[in-house]
Amino acid sequence: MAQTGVESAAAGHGAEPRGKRTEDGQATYLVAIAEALWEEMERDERVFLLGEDIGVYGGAFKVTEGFIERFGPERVMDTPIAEETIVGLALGAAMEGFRPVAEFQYADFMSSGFDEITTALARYHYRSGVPIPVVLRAPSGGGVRASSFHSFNPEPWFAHTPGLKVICPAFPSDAKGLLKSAIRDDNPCVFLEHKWIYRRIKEPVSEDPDFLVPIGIAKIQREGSDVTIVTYGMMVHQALEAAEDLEQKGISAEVVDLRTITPLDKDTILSSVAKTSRALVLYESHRFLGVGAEVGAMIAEEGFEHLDAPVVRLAPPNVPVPFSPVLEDAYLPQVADIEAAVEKLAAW
Amino acid sequence: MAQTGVESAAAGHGAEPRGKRTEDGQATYLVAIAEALWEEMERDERVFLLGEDIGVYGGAFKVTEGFIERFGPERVMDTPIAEETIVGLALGAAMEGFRPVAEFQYADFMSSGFDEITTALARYHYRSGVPIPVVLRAPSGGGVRASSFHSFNPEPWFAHTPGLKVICPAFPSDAKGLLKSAIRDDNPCVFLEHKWIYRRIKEPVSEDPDFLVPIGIAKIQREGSDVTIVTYGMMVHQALEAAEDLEQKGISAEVVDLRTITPLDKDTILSSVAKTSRALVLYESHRFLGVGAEVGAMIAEEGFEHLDAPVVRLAPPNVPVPFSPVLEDAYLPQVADIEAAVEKLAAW
Amino acid sequence: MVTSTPERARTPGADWRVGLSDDQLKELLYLLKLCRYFDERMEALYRQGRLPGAIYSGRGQEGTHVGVAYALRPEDSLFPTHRDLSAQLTKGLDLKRVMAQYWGRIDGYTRGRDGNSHVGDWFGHRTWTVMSHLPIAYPVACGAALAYKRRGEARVAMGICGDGATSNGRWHEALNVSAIHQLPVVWVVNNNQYAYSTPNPLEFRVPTIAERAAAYGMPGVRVDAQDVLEVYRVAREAVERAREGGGPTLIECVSLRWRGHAGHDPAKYVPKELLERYMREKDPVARFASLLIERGVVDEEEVKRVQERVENEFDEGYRFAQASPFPVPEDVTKGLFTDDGYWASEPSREGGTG
Amino acid sequence: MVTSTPERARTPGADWRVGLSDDQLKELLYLLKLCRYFDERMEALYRQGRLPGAIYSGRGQEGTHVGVAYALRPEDSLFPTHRDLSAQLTKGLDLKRVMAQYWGRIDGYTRGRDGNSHVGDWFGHRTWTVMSHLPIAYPVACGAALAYKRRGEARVAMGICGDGATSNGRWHEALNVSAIHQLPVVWVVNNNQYAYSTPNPLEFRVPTIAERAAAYGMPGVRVDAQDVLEVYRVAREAVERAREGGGPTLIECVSLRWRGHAGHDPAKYVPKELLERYMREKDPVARFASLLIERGVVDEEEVKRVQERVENEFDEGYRFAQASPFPVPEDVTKGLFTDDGYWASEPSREGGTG
Ligand SMILES: Cc1ncc(C[n+]2csc(CCOP(=O)(O)OP(=O)(O)O)c2C)c(N)n1
Ligand SMILES: Cc1ncc(C[n+]2csc(CCOP(=O)(O)OP(=O)(O)O)c2C)c(N)n1
Ligand SMILES: [Mg+2]
Ligand SMILES: [Mg+2]
Repeated sequence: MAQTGVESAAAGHGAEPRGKRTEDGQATYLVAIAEALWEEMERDERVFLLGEDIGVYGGAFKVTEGFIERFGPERVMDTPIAEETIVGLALGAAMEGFRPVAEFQYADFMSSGFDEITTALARYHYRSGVPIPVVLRAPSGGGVRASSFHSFNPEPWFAHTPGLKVICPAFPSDAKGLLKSAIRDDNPCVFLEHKWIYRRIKEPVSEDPDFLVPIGIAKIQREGSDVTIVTYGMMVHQALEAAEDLEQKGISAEVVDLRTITPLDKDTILSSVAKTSRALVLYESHRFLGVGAEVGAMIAEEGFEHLDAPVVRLAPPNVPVPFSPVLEDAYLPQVADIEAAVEKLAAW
Repeated sequence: MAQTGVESAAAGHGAEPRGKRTEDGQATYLVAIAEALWEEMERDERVFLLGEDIGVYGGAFKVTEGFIERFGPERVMDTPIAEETIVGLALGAAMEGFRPVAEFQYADFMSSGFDEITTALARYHYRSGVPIPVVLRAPSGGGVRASSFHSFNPEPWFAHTPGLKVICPAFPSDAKGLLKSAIRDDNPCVFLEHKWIYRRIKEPVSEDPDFLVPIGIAKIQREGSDVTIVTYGMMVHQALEAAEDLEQKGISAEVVDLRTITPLDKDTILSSVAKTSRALVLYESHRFLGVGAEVGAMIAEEGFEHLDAPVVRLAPPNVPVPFSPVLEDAYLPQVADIEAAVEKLAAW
Repeated sequence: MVTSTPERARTPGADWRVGLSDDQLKELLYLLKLCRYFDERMEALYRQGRLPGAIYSGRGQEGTHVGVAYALRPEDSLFPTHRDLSAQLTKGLDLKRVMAQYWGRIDGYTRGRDGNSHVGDWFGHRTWTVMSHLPIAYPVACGAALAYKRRGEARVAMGICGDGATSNGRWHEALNVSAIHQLPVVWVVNNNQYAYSTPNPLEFRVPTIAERAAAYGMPGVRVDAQDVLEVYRVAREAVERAREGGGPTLIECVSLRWRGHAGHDPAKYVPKELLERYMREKDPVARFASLLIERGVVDEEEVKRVQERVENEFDEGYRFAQASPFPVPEDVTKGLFTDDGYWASEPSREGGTG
Repeated sequence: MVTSTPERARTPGADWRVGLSDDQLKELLYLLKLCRYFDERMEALYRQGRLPGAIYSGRGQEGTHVGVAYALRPEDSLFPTHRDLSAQLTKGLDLKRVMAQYWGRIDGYTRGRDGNSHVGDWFGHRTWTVMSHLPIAYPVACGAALAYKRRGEARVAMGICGDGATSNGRWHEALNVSAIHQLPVVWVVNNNQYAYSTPNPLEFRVPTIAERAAAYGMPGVRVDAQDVLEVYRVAREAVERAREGGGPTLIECVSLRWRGHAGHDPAKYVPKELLERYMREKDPVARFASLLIERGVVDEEEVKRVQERVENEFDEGYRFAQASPFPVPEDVTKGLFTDDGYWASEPSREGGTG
């Protein structure tokens, strides 16, 4: 697994083609996602893609490069800049038996299709019983110097919205297995890819066409006994780096990677906290009512008897993601911040 | 203060004109809001209203009845059904020195103007320094048999969005004083009126044209020593009813009414919890990542040493608000549920 | 843009019955009467405080609703709004289950989860379960039409919305995308001259909505909706064009909303003379009954029998709805996702507090 | 809809200089050259890895940007997008501060909070601080125009967006509302034939964008943007009409995006011949320089001097930007609301890690 620091410059702006696996069979997160799409399209002809510039161009991040050549413009459909209608197209086609996967060019623009997502897509099944097999994919998150409108984390909005499953993988294998599960799911899934991870993280990834990772199950990415770090997405990588450093200082941190935000895997979180008695909730969405607010409140309610210390949250402040490297670094939790927070918790 | 049970039938659908104060000078919540608008329009000619059917018709809930006659169609502007543009109109006019107050017909339709609210309105000042004195008013919340699309509580979405002040008053005086403060504030305020409260709650309300309630300060609506109930909006009234009953059973509940969601008044919450050592967080937005998630997590983090029991949350489940009375009653926390939760907490 | 000329169809030589058989004409009469009677009775119940929630009367617009929906085949899909219950009834919804919906009962199409005209029956009669946000189903209709086109099915999607909803951005997006991809969809605008209290001139600055079709590269037709046959004829032409791959059409049906926006609204903003003129001269139900009598398709007796049938059906529906149990409170959290199988199994009929 | 005929202005008798003085013509030349040079140099720096973030080249569209913005008075407001930096420079933005913005410095207009062309200067030159979401500033332009109308000020708002942004619902809403209320606003569509990789035929199914004006009840004009004078003339006419209470106009300026959507995009989807033809025959900067020489307003020497001036200004801007400090990290949470006074005071120039 390769990784570079969060402070490195913009890489998410789709500069290079997605490429292939490395010679030794490792896949980047981006390649793993492309494989999941490709395999599911091969397997099930009801699956099709739609979005802005995903066809001839291959998508802003080149995830669907080469797809239109293989599957044609009907199954790799370029749409106008009409996010409400992109979602509506997916929903209507799903009601008629297709299994659409819509790409948002950036997760930031999900606010432009917000009503169709949170009203139409999310609430239709509860009132009608009609299965809605729709996946909305979107590159989310910061750390790539892309500023306010290309760095957003919309997962709290959607996790609060009843009727959406919200998935935020941190590793290539999870991305592949979860995306395949989402495409096979009969319910609307919001699949948030992290653009900082796209080309930075690679690992060996299963080539089994039925390799699935179940939605709703967290994963302990590193075992530890002193403090539990509950996190997801890009922050998993910062947490693992911090845990490594902390090990040197004699502190053993367990890293729980949520992988899915809704449904939330309370059991894994609570068992870990039962073991360590201390929880740091680390997240990239704005602090106030970000994902960690739910996790923190849940631990305080359902894991109270295990706690030997406050449930500490570490997250960006409630301001738009700023551009200037100095500001973005001050905005995002850094490895050093994580270490400091864990040390403080461990010493409680 | 008059009040009827949450189970009574639809009253929010704008059936009657807003009317005047009662003979003894009491004002309903709705009248108090209308007074705030009227007074601020009299005081400052930069203030104007816009929204759907607010002019000749006087608004879906008749809040602005009689306004167009007094202030004319320019200052009481009827707009088409174009929520993105309603927000854009307000923002642009505010940038040019006006102080617009936009009405959403229902808070549910704020999702239809979501991008202009959360992207344009909320983030403009942080990147430009331009003051944005805009108020978005909207009737929110359930309990009136109005089902999924006329009962929503959007405050968690907006409280998570940096750059918006989110206000949810529970009483006529607070509604009046906070709305006047919001109109005088140089920043975007989301002012959520609760349609269940509109005509149900009345009290004596100040007639001082400069009567203001500061944004960001919670209020202890009832003092108590055993358990703190942190809540806001319609649930304040259920909490007060429960507290009354609990008193009979020898349990003393303190009711903290947040009044403002962002900025959140942590001090008042934490002092109360320091006193009672027990917190019930009660809220009407969906449980998962609803407002109480932030409050619960905050208490668990910053008030941990005071706690003698878990921070318990009581809120509707994560499903759309259902129509059938049986279902809506099962959905909304009832007074009996609150009492049960407090009793359990008190016995911890 | 074309403005349809209702009288044309009646000129000697032209087929006044636009190809419909006697049975079909009688079916139209039945539907018009059913929709009218339902509307009147439900409002009466609402006024008596015997109906929970809200009602949105479609009275005066039956020519639009019955006319356009009658042009669809069972396998075609319909995406209506709050105002368009009559179109759903025309498409075949079961009156009894619709009424159970109004009273929040388990036999309602939404199993008590929604009320009033926020109803639909996707797997049965292929109608969208109405949502309030305007016009949120327009983009969805594009998606259904896309599915038909992709699979080479000879099916059509129809979206209906009001004049007011045309001001919303989604309306533009959906029309535009449907034109680009030549989707088999028919866009109906029920121009009843008001959006709640807002009159047409505050919604748009062009004389007609139909002429906006040109901005998307599709045909636009404006039709006077007092004449159900003319509405039907225009809709059928559009539906068949779409079915044969000719792409979308925009149809503006002009009528007047006879009642308030919803049950509580006295609609004082509608000029009295305008309303009276429409009720007197442009009643689509009365006009059609007279026409059929005039043309000898039915006699007064038969019209009376249709009326009786309609009243009986209403009473039956009312009894059915009242007898239907409320949903079980514990089920409130079920069926959000397919995972728990709530919608795949018959709902429990016991335990509700009804 | 009107299609402007650029050559008309050149026919004998017509005023080829559309009322502009020599000084004004020279100013236009300077602006065109400045915008072109800035665009080229910034791209070079980006390619060398010396520029953080993204760049959105407006090359080939200077005729649009300079032409429309030059028609505005200082008190008029401009609501552009990512592609329209040249319009902002024409409106008067300080190149030095724009460059400080690109490098995330405290002297940038957003104090380092945003980069590249996501810039604006409301209180100075009355330009909107660009946001990405398309076309999010269109409704806001309505609001500014509403303010002018209400106060009886002879001011105008201008919104610019691309061809692709016209597919978005907000575009429709804003045009519609501006027409209903006859707001003093000018809508410019920079039709550079592509939205990222998406060509016009996948964005709309009508031959021109300008003809859509009819759907809103406003005039529409299509103009070939190779000719900055003709763009200016058309824009000035629209601006003055708006200023005099004549309501909004839609102007479609047709050009081609010479470069990729952003710095990383090689734009292989643009046919090579098309691009070459535009670069050869429709370069608005070269054409205008030739015209002024041909008409004797400037000579080759003077054109060279303008070029030198532009290059010096760029170098000066570059040095200024590099010397400008980064913002102070602790300030990241400041200035979200007016309450802390962050924007009302001069920013700290010390403590940033730059
Ligand atoms: C996006 C949105 N905003 C506001 C409303 C509230 N609302 C419900 S119906 C209505 C008027 C609709 O007018 P029109 O489209 O003409 O339909 P009609 O009711 O006349 O059939 C309004 C404003 C809504 N449903 N959706
Ligand atoms: C609502 C929204 N969706 C997607 C994007 C991503 N995006 C940025 S520029 C662009 C293409 C814009 O095309 P056009 O409007 O023609 O402007 P141009 O870049 O050609 O000037 C897209 C899709 C966006 N900015 N906003
Ligand atoms: Mg209408
Ligand atoms: Mg373009």
